[in-house]
Amino acid sequence: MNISTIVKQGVLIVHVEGEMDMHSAEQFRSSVDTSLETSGAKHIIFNLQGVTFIDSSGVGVILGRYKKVSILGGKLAAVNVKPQVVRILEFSGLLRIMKLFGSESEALDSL
Amino acid sequence: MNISTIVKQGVLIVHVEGEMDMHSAEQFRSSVDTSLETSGAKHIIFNLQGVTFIDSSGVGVILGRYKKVSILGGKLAAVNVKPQVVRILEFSGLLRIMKLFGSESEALDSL
Amino acid sequence: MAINNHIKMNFTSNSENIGIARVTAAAFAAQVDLTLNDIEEIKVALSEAISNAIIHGYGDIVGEVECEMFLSDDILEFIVTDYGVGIADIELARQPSYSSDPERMGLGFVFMDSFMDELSVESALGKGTTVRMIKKITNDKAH
Amino acid sequence: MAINNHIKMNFTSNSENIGIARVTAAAFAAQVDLTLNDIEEIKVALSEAISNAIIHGYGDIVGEVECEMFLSDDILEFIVTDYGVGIADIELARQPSYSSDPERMGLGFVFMDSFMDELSVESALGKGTTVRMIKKITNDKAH
Ligand SMILES: Nc1ncnc2c1ncn2[C@@H]1O[C@H](COP(=O)(O)OP(=O)(O)O)[C@@H](O)[C@H]1O
Ligand SMILES: Nc1ncnc2c1ncn2[C@@H]1O[C@H](COP(=O)(O)OP(=O)(O)O)[C@@H](O)[C@H]1O
Repeated sequence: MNISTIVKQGVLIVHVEGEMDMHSAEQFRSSVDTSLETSGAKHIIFNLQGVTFIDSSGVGVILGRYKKVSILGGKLAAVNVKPQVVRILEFSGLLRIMKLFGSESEALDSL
Repeated sequence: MNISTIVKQGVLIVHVEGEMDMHSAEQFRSSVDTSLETSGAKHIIFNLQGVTFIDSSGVGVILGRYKKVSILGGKLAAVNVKPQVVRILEFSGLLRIMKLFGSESEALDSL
Repeated sequence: MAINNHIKMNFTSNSENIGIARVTAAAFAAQVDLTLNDIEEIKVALSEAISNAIIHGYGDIVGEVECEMFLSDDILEFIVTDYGVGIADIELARQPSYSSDPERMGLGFVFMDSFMDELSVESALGKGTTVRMIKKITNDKAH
Repeated sequence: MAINNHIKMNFTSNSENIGIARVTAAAFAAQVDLTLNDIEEIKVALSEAISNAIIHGYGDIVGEVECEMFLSDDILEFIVTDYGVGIADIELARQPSYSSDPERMGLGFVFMDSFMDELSVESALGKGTTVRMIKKITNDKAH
């Protein structure tokens, strides 16, 4: 898994590439949490264009980030999500707490 | 493996997609030989654009077609061959009996 | 029902191997003409079963996971076995949102159940767990 | 040298499984940072060893092929075993262009030899054959 993060308009944008499963969950968690702390960002946008697979461990680690930011009123959004990933996010109820957008700028506008 | 054949200017053109190994060798052999017989073509051009893998069984089945057509003065050519496949063809000495071209029309012109 | 193909994988309970087993299962499933969606579902279900073997079955211990794949005339069957701690109450474990680990979602069995046509779980405390999953091959071309 | 990961595959001598084993090996090799070329070479070498087990080891009989993959600190090792007819003269068999089958090219061992860093063959008539192949991990990033 490749993860890179940038901050735009005070929002943490996380680009993820690869498969989100138990194997990559820890790397995902620590990268995102570290960037959250150092940036002081409140909201997170996940750009999942490069994510080809997700299972419940991947969903779990996104939910974990939600729990973290929502305490301080932060929100999650995801962009460029592939159909097979959308399906798992939907199925697991995650779309109730994380909205999907077609582009980063749309997502930024919504936050 | 997917194989389709057409005849252009009396030359049999074979489009191959997939992996050329022992598993697909028999299908390759029988498709090409049947088309050779029904078309009466003398030369063969293999369009290997869709071939992602070849091993010695794949090389062997191409060589077998060479033996068949060369008796009647026929030649082989191959087009759109991926680098990893070129390497195996070269390594196995097959490029001495089968020239590579960038397009079907170039290959046709050479025959 | 004749078995037309069979692969057994054994590997150490290393999370690297979850992705490798998924790739193998996808290639195994591609022998028959399934939809991409079916193959995705198989990958998710297998990923859940193997992740459970590694996380819950073995935890911090390194153990051996077994993953068998069978192709019969009209089904694909996947069997994942670990020789770890076992499950005390299978019915409870299979309940949606139940997890013994507060950090996890309890969705593994839900995914296996929803994405495969049959799911059965056998387990014995201290001996290990076996999960069997069947995907029916309904696509006409597969026959 | 510590073994960092290990996968064993057992499968019936069905030619479908050659491609499945290749995909598994490529995923196994992708754990370390090899070049695409290295991964291609591993795929070809493994394909040759497994094809030989199926064609020469078993021929028309259905048997079991075993394919083990080991990752240590600086090598990838692949071991392919069949319990078929065995090889009478290993030195002769390994000679370029030698094949007991007039339809084949006798390039299998040449490819294994050229594409891997080490190759060793053990065989006993009527008992079977084991081929071990090692690829060194030379890429700096792998360490
Ligand atoms: N292979 C296993 N060995 C031991 N316990 C298991 C195994 N698989 C599942 N379990 C138990 O069943 C529970 C529910 O599993 P699951 O639905 O996959 O959710 P999760 O993995 O998120 O906990 C687990 O929390 C665990 O207690
Ligand atoms: N697993 C095996 N079991 C029995 N014989 C084998 C095995 N592998 C190789 N051989 C023998 O070694 C010969 C050379 O093998 P190889 O170089 O791969 O060429 P080819 O497969 O084209 O014959 C084969 O023709 C066969 O006689």
